[in-house]
Amino acid sequence: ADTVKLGYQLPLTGDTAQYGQDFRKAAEIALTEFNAAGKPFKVEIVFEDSRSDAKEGTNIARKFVDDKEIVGVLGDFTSGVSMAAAQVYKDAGMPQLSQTASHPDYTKISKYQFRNIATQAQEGPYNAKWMAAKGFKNVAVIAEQTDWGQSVVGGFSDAVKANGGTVAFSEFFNRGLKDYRSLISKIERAKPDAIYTGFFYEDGAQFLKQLQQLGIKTPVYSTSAAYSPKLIELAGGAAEGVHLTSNFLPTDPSPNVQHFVEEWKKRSDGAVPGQFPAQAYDAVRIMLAAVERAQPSPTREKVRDALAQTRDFPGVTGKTTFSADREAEKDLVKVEVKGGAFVPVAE
Amino acid sequence: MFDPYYLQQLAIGLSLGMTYALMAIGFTLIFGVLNVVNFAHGEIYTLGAFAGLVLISATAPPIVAVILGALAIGALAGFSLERIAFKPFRRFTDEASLKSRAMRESTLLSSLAVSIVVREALEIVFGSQMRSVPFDYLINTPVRVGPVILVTGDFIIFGVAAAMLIGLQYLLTRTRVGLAIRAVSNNPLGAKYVGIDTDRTIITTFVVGSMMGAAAGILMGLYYGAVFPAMGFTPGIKAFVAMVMGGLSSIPGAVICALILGISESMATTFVSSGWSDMVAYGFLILTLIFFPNGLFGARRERV
Amino acid sequence: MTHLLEIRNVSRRFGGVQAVGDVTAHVDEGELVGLIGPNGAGKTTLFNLISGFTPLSGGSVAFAGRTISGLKPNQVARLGISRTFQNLRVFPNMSVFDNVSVGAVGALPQGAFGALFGGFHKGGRNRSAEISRRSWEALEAVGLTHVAAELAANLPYGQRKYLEIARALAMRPRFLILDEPAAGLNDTETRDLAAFIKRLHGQGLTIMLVEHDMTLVMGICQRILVLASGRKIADGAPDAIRSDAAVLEAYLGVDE
Amino acid sequence: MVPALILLLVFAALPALLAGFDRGYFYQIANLALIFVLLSASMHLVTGVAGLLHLGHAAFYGVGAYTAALLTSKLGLGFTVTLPLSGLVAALVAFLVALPTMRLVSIYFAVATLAIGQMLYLVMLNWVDFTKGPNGIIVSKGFELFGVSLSGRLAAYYTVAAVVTLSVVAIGRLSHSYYGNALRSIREDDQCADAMGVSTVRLKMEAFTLSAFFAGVAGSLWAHMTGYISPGDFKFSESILILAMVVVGGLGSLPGAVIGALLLILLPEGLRALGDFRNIMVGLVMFLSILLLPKGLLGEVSALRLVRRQLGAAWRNTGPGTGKGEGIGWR
Amino acid sequence: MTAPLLSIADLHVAMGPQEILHGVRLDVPEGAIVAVLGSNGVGKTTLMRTVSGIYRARQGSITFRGQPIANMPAHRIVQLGLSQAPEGRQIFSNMNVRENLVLGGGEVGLGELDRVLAMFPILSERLRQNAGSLSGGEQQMLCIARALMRRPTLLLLDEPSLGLAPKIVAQIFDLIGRIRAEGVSILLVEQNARAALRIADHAAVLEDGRIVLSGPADQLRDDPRIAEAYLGGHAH
Ligand SMILES: Nc1ncnc2c1ncn2[C@@H]1O[C@H](COP(=O)(O)OP(=O)(O)OP(=O)(O)O)[C@@H](O)[C@H]1O
Ligand SMILES: Nc1ncnc2c1ncn2[C@@H]1O[C@H](COP(=O)(O)OP(=O)(O)OP(=O)(O)O)[C@@H](O)[C@H]1O
Ligand SMILES: [Mg+2]
Ligand SMILES: [Mg+2]
Repeated sequence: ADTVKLGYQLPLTGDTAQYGQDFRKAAEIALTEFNAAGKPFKVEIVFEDSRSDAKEGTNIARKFVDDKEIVGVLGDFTSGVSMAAAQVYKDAGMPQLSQTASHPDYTKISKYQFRNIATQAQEGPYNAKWMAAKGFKNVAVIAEQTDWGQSVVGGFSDAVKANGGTVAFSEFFNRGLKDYRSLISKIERAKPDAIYTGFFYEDGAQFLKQLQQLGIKTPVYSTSAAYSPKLIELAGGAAEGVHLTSNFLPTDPSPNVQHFVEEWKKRSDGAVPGQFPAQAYDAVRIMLAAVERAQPSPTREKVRDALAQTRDFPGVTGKTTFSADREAEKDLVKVEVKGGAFVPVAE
Repeated sequence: MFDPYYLQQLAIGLSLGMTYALMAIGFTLIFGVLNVVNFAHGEIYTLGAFAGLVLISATAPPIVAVILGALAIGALAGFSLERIAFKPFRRFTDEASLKSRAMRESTLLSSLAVSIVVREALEIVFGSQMRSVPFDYLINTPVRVGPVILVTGDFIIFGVAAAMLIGLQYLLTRTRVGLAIRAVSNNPLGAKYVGIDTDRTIITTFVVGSMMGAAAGILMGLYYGAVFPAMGFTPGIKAFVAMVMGGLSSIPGAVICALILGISESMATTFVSSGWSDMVAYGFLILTLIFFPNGLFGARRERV
Repeated sequence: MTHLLEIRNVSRRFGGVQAVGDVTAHVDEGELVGLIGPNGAGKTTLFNLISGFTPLSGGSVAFAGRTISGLKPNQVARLGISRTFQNLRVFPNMSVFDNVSVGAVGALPQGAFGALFGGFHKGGRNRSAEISRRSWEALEAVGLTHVAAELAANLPYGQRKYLEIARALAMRPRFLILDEPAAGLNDTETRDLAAFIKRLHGQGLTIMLVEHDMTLVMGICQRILVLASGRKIADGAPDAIRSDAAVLEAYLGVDE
Repeated sequence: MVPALILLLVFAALPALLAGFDRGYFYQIANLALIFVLLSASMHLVTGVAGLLHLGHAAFYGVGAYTAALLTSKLGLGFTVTLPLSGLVAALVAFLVALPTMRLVSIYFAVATLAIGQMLYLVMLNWVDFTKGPNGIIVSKGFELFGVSLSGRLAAYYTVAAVVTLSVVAIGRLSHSYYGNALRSIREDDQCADAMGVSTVRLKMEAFTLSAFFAGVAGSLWAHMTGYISPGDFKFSESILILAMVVVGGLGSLPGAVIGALLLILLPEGLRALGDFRNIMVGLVMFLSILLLPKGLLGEVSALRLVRRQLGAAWRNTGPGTGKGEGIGWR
Repeated sequence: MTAPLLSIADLHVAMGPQEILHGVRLDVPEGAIVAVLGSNGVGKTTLMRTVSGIYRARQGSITFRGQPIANMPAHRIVQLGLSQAPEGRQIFSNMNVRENLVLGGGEVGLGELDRVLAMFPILSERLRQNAGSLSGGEQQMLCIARALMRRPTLLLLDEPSLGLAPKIVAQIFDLIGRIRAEGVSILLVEQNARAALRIADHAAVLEDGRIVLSGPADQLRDDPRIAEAYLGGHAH
């Protein structure tokens, strides 16, 4: 075909619009590059706003499914909406690749669901090992009360215990909580060696600032979800010394990363991209590569099969391979905030 | 001796309660005292915060100027809000309309609609992500009081809230304007008969209440260091709950209930868990209403 | 013989105000009793005490041999006491017919079930028909059938007064209490109202009414109770009351 | 009955229109709109008819959806069973929370419903062992009737339409009967209604419970339709959305509630072309509609006028003198 | 002859599509009591409300002390010295009696408080009580007292005797006479036509939104049509 259509459902308005807007920007970068590369066909992406609302998410899913020209779909942002939409894609045989959906059951819905994100089954043990290596035996863990937060606590706690450590404290907070001081005091009372946290940058910044206010020096570890320059912007000095994992480093000298970072900066007043836009950028490129492999006449089924065959895709978030159960296996890097920047830690 | 841990939690609860109280004061003035259903107060709060932020990033003025700027925007926003979403519904004088439930609730929807438009517009202009406030402006330097750690902002918020409370209480009970506000809220038609300019009284109340809302917004922005379009939502609900729990028209009542809410949340976090803390706060509200069906400080219903 | 309504040593305080103090009185089946007294004497309060709106501070009220103090207004109403209000309370955004039907519903067992499945089983159908019949009857009694579909808010004042009475009548009460039914009516209208109340009474309804219009009270009441400052100061036939010194002094004024 | 028949006709004929486009999207929106028609109609009973501001309706919708989802995922039950059970469980929960709170009036009632709604939401979110919390639940079964699958596009539509029509007709019967009048009298003047023998507390409780029942039914429809539910679907903002539907359409009018729901579901979809501006437009349309028609698109009064004009003759003919006066007043 | 204090000419008032007053003309001379009679629903209250600026006039003019006041905002009219004790009392039920009176005084202040309280002694016993908890008659007194607080030039009374005991009614009419003696003009709507005609200088009869009869009060008192319609049948 001359033009291949893809759908992208994402929150462009509403409380989570900041993420959706970033995804669209990343997708546009990827798409412009792809179409400029002189391929024999062009790809078009239809963006639809889901507001992180399952109602709208399923509506969009039906809309995409109706459009016979659409051969693959990206998104949604939250697991809830992705899962609801996935029910539609499952029945319609539409490949769906989410850049962020972290629900453990998401890829189990059908063979059409893929994701480009390190799961907590991978990230939790990785961090647990890291902390154990640092000698933190007695740790506290908190996470937002979402499906993702649940998997953060689950994946991490099991690994800690397996490593012979103890989880001294474990609790969930409601996303968007403003005041963590009560929770922090409570954590401190359990006297942990370190705190492992499952939050996005907004909640993270508040948490770190209030930790500093209360004069607490317990080391903090976190996941790649908090990896955003906004974390440092919002938390300032309070972010200093936070340890986290990531699979994207804007400082990585490799050309594709630098190219992405440059393009991003051009479109964002010089801001540096964080983890999520990078995941979205890679997700789009993985999808585009699959479409290309499904040429000359890509169908939904062919695109799905092509996606499933993704091996060692060289993205800005490292090499991506889809396992048999359509999970991305990612290489993680350790990062620490030092001098107001994310700095890789070699250990 | 008493475990300082509980003292600390109590202090945190109080400080949280003060932040709710700050919002509740302006909210109660418009919704409770003036008795108009206003769902857009949260957006005024947000506008105040953004006004302050814009001012800071544009000219980096002294903090007092920032607050004055927010107050000015609050006044303007309150004025426009009243003009757009409330005044049009006072054009009806026929009896069926005056006594119609639908008419009375129409400002619920008009203010809701205005709040949607304002929030969406803010999102389009500023994006929906959190914006950081430059660190020099933050009011979160830790202060140690005995075994308890607070921040400077707690004292500033306490001072501002106390000033607002006392000022409003004085205004409402000691001045002609306050009397007029209460008269308009009690019986708008009667107010016309005694020569009160009802339109002006309502606008004045909106302006004053919105200025307080905007001041609350910028203070909270400086306190937490983050400003974003949806920031008014949660405090709005808390202020609403505090207002009703306090008995609707009593501003001190709303403040006390805001403090109760804050403390019950921090105590719930302490003894139960953070996730369930709102549950305790709402449970407390229901309990209060069972025993005080008109709120803690509410007037009894009129006689039959 | 027991009285239909027995008020024994009833009192009610509001803070420092003794609105009703130690009043004992009774109304017999079939009587038409007037209750008069200066403003603030406690007449409305006494009505509120009877109909359950205000809890008693002391004493007791019995209706048809049964103590009713402590019951909720709707329970009292269902026992057969229905009332109107001093300051007109119709349901403004409901049609005249619907207003009246509320009275009829009030007197019958209420439940969603009947209304929902009313069309399908006999009990429900009958209930609906019964309510409709009672409502029409009441409307007819006051002569408002021609405005049945009108919104109550659109009625002129005089018709609203009758509407309120019709609503009370739709309950098929045994005992009707009217709080200033003639207020705001001119002499001619008051005369019609008096005739109407008399007619109701003639049909066997027991009525007690508060009124400041002496022509009406003296003209139709068989017996008159007088309250002043919350206490009963007189109880007797109109002629006796008219010349009672205490009543003249407290209420009527010297020349009238 | 006339409006019910019209409703039925519209709902039945709609697919004929949709079939022409052959788009699942339209069916999806039609189903979603119908579910919200039911939600707003059920809230109409409490807020429009009985005049009590209900700020926690979405929670009962959630209770219904969770009942359906849990029964399906834990016990393997199908739609035929979960549909009534969802309604009943939601009604039961409503009844229990209503016991202590229904004495409240006006805004105190509203804030109590807000608190109830939030508490139920917190239970869905935080009681992870039972509700799976934020993980949500996959509802593996679609619509069926006694084992016969109805999950095809058209069958699903007719299932939803049938359930919604029946429920709306039932709500219509309730609100246009003497029962509805008793509820209305609570809205107009509850103390006076009390004096007329209307037991206000009991009726409020019934109306609240009934509306929760229908919200629960709507929840079951949603659960089986999407196949996945999570607490986020039943947040406070959904309650506000439903409230807005009832108010836009005209507080107190059932057709208004239906139209309000259709408008607020279809409008955001219809405005997709506007991109990021579409929600501003939704707000503006809401604002203009209430500004120009402050009693709602089909307010109580205008609705009454409409009925009266249509049935004007019937009114007069059914007077007591005409011999067929029985059973009128509410058709 | 001097110009009347209040002059209403060709006044049309409508509520929605329905016109209620169709061209009313009425004058209140300086220092006079003018009574408006009429059965229920003919538009007396509508007339009073329009004069006070609560309702808009669709057509016609209202002049007060030579100044046109039709469609002037209600509060300005009150400030010109025209107060009303309206139908339905419109007191502030959640505020106490004293606050009600203070509001009545407006910018003029509390100068009249003692004098007004002397007219209604029962109110001075209840200064701290919520107005809503007063008895019906007490509320009516409060309503009149509130209107007097401003020392108006023209006082509008809409059924002032409503709900008052006969003794107080007599006092009220007495009071109206005394107020007039102090130079206040009064426009009076009253169902108690007999008493109204006794104290009024002029009277007008409103029917279906039109003045159908008007003239000096003593003439009207003897008019058989009045007797038939408003005085309970028998001529005076
Ligand atoms: N809730 C209350 N709080 C305080 N005082 C009250 C309350 N209710 C009534 N009163 C007082 O009790 C007294 C009796 O009032 P009530 O209304 O019974 O008088 P009434 O005889 O009906 O007078 P009227 O003829 O003027 O209607 C009044 O002086 C009133 O002020
Ligand atoms: N606000 C209003 N809305 C609708 N109709 C009104 C309104 N005010 C008055 N009307 C109508 O106008 C007509 C005249 O009413 P108005 O109150 O002026 O009569 P009135 O002469 O004062 O009667 P009353 O003796 O009962 O006080 C009535 O039919 C009334 O229904
Ligand atoms: Mg009374
Ligand atoms: Mg009148």
